[in-house]
Amino acid sequence: MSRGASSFFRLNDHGIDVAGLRRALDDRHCGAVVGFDGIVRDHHGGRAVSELRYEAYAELAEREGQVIVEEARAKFAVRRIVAEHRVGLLAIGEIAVYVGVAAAHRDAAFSACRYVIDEIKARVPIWKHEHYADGAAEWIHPD
Amino acid sequence: MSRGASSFFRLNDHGIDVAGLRRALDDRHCGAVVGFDGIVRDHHGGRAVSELRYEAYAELAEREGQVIVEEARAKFAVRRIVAEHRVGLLAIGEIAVYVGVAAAHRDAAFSACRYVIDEIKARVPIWKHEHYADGAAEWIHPD
Amino acid sequence: MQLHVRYFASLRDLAGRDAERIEHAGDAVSLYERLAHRHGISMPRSRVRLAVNGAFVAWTQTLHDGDEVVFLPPVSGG
Amino acid sequence: MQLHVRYFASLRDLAGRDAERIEHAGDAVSLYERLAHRHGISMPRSRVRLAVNGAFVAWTQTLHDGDEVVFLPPVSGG
Repeated sequence: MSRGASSFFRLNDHGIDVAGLRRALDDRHCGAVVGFDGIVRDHHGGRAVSELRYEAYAELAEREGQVIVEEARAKFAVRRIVAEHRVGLLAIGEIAVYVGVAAAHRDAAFSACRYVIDEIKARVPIWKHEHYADGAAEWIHPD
Repeated sequence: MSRGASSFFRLNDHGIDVAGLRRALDDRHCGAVVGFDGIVRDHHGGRAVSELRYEAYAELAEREGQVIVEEARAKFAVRRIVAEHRVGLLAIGEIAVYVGVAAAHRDAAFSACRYVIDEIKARVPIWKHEHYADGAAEWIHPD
Repeated sequence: MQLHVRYFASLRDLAGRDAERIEHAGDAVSLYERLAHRHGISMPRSRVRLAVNGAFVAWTQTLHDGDEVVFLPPVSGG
Repeated sequence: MQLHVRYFASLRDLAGRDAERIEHAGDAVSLYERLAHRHGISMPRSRVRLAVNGAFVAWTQTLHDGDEVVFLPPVSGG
């Protein structure tokens, strides 16, 4: 298996298996794994949220996500990065995104995990459609 | 249950159940969970490591670990922190320490997780006895 | 030239469709202005990114017959 | 006064025991020097932290009869 094959970003339309992704990070040379779970909260901007829908421009999202993962591997001394982002309808408490990083040392693992989630949020063409408890719904397009 | 009861540091002499600890972080108000796994590596300082033993001054370790968790809860906008550290004999690849933090937002979750693991490593009376592939063994007492 | 335009998120809701084929002779800027006017899209172009054939490109990118053109409103994944 | 001294990690290996009871009239500094000499502990006191009755304390802490005294070499958890 090539070095790159152990790191990836991909979309997920059925449910993120954090335990399975975590196993993909196992590596005898790694002393540190940092994982980030982004979870659907029950509120946003003071409004009660009932559920979310994520929509992606899939081809570009997976391409851009993979670019971000490769950037992080170039910038930080890490061995493996796995990242998945949900699309479709999500309930409160469901995992919307997972980023896991394995590295020899924790400093690089923390930095790379933070980099990947920050860049995903800033650059990957995925949009959140929030459904509120009062029946309204809104696309989130941050300024 | 008091607010404090959902956050803890404790020693573990049998095996860290990351999935179970992760479930203890579930909280409808939290959008971010950051987890750190410290794992027994197969090498240290250029030497091949075969296994490790962690020894703790248990009473003080648990007290100091709890102090660190409470410091992090005071410094950062987080809701729950769970941390466990193994004692006893560990094989390569076993989890030596887990720190999980749940927060409304990722910035606080990353900062608190990093704070807790850094302070555990600096302050909690736990010592690593490294066993090397060549049969030697050494207590690690960092400068 | 004929272009294949795809819409996502709020722009899809406003356009009332996922995609459309359109004959267009100008550049991407004039295409956005034309389609924004047609579909009542008020989002200023400064907030929109352009993708052509599945890659981010600058608004100065020359369009070609058969291109897939996507106007991307600000993203909100994570 | 009688003190209960406990040892951990390399200090335990050098002392050849987990703990011992000792009669001592002085302070924690003189106790460490005395026990380091007895057990061949070469670690300078500047690298050692002191705990009394399960809490970190300064080396100037006054000891009392029955205290549990622990000399903590640099820690290496995590």
